[in-house]
Amino acid sequence: MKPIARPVYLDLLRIYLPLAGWVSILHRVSGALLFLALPPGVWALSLSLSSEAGFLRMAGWVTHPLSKLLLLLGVWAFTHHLFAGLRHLALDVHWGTGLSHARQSSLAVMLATGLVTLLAAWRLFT
Amino acid sequence: MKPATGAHAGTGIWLVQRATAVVLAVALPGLMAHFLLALPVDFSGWQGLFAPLWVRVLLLLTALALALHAWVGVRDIFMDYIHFTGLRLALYLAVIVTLAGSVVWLAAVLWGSA
Amino acid sequence: MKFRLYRYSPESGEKPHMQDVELDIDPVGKMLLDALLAIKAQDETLSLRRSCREGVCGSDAVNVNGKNRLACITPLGELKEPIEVRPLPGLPVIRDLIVDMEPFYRQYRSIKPWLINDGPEPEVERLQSPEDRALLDGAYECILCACCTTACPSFWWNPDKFVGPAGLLQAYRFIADSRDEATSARLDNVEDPYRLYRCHGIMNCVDACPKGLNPTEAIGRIKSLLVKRRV
Amino acid sequence: MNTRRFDALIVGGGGAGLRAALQLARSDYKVAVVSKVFPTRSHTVSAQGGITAALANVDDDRWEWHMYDTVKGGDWLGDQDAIEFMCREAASAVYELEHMGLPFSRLDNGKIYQRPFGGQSKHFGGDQATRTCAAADRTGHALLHTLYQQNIQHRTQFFDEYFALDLLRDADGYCLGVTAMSIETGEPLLIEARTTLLATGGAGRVFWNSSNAMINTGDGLGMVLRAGLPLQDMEFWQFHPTGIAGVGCLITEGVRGEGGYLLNKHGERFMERYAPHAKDLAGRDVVARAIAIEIAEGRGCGPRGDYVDIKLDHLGEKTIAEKLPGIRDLAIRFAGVDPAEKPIPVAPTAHYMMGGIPTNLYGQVVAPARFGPEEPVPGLYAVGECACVSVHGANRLGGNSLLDLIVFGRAAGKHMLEYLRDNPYPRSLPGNAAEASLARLQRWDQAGSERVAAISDDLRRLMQTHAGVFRTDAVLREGLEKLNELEGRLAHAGLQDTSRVFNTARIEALELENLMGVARATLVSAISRTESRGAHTREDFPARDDEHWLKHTLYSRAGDQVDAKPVRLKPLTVESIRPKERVY
Repeated sequence: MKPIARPVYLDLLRIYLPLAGWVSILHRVSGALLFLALPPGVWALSLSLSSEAGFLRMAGWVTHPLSKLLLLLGVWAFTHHLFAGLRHLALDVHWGTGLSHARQSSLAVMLATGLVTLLAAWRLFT
Repeated sequence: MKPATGAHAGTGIWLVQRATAVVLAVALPGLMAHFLLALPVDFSGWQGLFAPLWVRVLLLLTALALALHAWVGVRDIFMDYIHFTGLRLALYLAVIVTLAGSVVWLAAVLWGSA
Repeated sequence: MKFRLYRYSPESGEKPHMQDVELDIDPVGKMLLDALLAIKAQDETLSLRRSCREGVCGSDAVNVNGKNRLACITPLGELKEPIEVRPLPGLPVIRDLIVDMEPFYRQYRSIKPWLINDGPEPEVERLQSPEDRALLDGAYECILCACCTTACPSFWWNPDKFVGPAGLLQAYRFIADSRDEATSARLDNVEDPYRLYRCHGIMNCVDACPKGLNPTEAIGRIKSLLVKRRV
Repeated sequence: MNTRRFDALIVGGGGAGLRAALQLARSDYKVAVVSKVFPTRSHTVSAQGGITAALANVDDDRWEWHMYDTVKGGDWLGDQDAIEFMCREAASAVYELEHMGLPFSRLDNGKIYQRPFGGQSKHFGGDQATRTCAAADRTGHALLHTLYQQNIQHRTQFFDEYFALDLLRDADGYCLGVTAMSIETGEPLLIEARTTLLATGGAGRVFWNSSNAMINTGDGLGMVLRAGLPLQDMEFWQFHPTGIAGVGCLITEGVRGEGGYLLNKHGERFMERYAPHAKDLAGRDVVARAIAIEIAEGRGCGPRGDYVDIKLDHLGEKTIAEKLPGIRDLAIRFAGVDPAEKPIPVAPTAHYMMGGIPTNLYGQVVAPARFGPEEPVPGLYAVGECACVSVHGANRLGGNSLLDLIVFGRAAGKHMLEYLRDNPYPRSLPGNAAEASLARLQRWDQAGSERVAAISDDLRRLMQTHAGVFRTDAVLREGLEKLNELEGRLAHAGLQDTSRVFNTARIEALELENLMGVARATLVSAISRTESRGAHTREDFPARDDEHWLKHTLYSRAGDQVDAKPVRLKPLTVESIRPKERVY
């Protein structure tokens, strides 16, 4: 009398994700974003280096609030990926692998990323 | 079911990810400083920033490291979430094409514009 | 106190649902298991596993307000109401709070969790220095409750391929044992993009372990040994 | 009805069952283990302090001294041939566990760490010995996991979460397997085996205040009683002196072994009055009675004066972290005190059943039959807490329980191999063999006015009040009358939940039936024994009476009959240890 299909409880919105888990999933999200930004990035570079006109068009776009927002997202993604990545490298050499240290380093990554992103926002929008 | 023994693989690529991470962690902030400190510039100034050979070589090497790093990372994402082998392989191919294409494109841009 | 309990009975034909329960209980000095058993005394259709009720047998792991915990050592007073109790995430639910642990056990068995030493057995004990024995601390105490493994996203996505934190911790327990001679074979057994390298250092396992063990640390040690072996 | 066939069947996945299963699995025979919980959830996992064997790693030691201590600890009720066997086999059985990978704590010279435990002496009653081998304070956990691991290596067939119902026997009395029920599906299953071993553990859950896991419901004892076989020495229940007050979780004797001691509300180290020599490391029954007296005479601690304190902060943080980490955990969780700073409140808690299914030292179940009281029931074995070999006599020494499991688990496994060689062909099962079991299962499909949970609670309270540390004829008889009432209520009990899949209510009902049998056996046996010996303390018969009571009781369900059989005072190879007054 094997029940056919058993339900699986996996409600990601209800399951608690510790801070280290947030750092980790955001590391993945930011990495994916950076990957997706790669071809547009090369394209933008190629445009800006192609001619005076292309450069000016680029420079014009960059001042648009929407692209500033995209830029800010890029700053966040890069910073988070960098800091979280450094944290992972430390864990790989067995630094700060204890639970309390891991929590502290996660908090540090989040705070540092937030700070850099805020600075970038201030620089971009004022 | 997969037999419960390892494929004797995975360590190499894991190491590649770590090694490229170290390279990127050093090179990317350096390169960014190089460009951002010079901003804002006009077109010729902008072009000038890319003129030195070492900048272009460094950029290209960093891009290579980035491509390898991204390959491992994106592959990990697909291994985690995409369980249909055919689709996963197709996505792998797309990622490889994207990354290789981007690097080649970048090389063309850098050397074409010089 | 207010509770919300995950209820599912395969015989009812209904989908899983949450049941609101009010229980008159003084939380002082009581554990969540006491409350669940009190609820069961009122409504015996509520099913859960339990045995030692002191946190050493690993039967009563459940998801409480989002966290995987052992009901018997979770103080009732600490929990925010309504106390939501659900089965462990990512494993098939047999009924109510009872999950099918077989995917978890299968991974445990896959790491060959027994000491391998084909040398002649001495008449007395094999000697082991206190320092070598200390390497097992934090690795042998696992109670197989599955709190860690079912808190691990990598296990959720690949339960049939990823050994999971508990299994890898056990693998390390034998790798670290100075009496075990199969280190190389054990490393071979886990060196795999899925079996070992699905661990991304998320560390949910460390947060979840009710015994305060650190599977991530053990997995890191395994990776270091693999790297050392390669270079 | 589904049927599975094996050469050997083990009922129970704790230390004893797994040790026996391993012996069989290493041979070519097909062996199955039926366990109502996943094996590592068995109660062996809770054992803390250690396993006693005279390895002499720390201090001079000999198995003969261990034997003396065990005989004395059991107040001369233990069978000396079995005790000699256990103490002599102890070292090799422990070394074997070490070879299997058990992570024992170590001494600086790399040998197995040993700690002093209660009731241990050198030179036959001399100075304190240091004899209990330990893996920190998680020895049972380490042992159980090691044995389970060995069994998976040797491909033992496990029936996890199957509840054993009844023994299958033929007209000649041969045991041919058991009926069981898959807890997951509710389906009955017939498991045929040429030889069957019961390793179902204790029944401490028959008491309100108990150190035991919730699964310790005497299922094997119920099966044996229903098969018309007797239980031995069921009046002897050990109350562990140091359970966390109000909770029951154990604070290992190892705490006192490492140097902890008990205090009453005046801060007095009262054990010095009760056991001037051994003090806090006297036999468990002695310490438990002392605590009970301190509490009864108003010297207990706390607002209600219902516990005493055990102090260990003077051992220092390092010793506690290295040797007693689990205890610290338990104390913080359940008593809210960090033992590195403050004493832990403790009180006696029902802990261990010295009695059980009578066996000889090969683990064969014995029963009075045509030729005498010690006739083996063919094909049927029992080991561990459910069995009564009897090595613990009237009171078990700490550290001897894990030893009992592995020594007699191994011995039974070996003997079962011989039995299989001598009985190569399966006997045929009578057609109606499973009928009684099926009827018992179906009985719980009927509606009823009484609730199982309520009867269970009343039973535990009854036993706590009427069969506790101190007993009298009147109290016991009143308990028996109340038990009769409870049995009447049980007949009218029904389940609200009649589902099949993982119906734990049904399992609890079946467990209650087993506990009822255990309670009856305990009360009736306790009424019959008109003396005080070991853990059985009769206020109306305060003295030990060797003239009339140097014998085991044998309780049979039919007519609540209590028979007696002599204690085997003659060891195998050494001289008998003659009874004398037991002082510590």
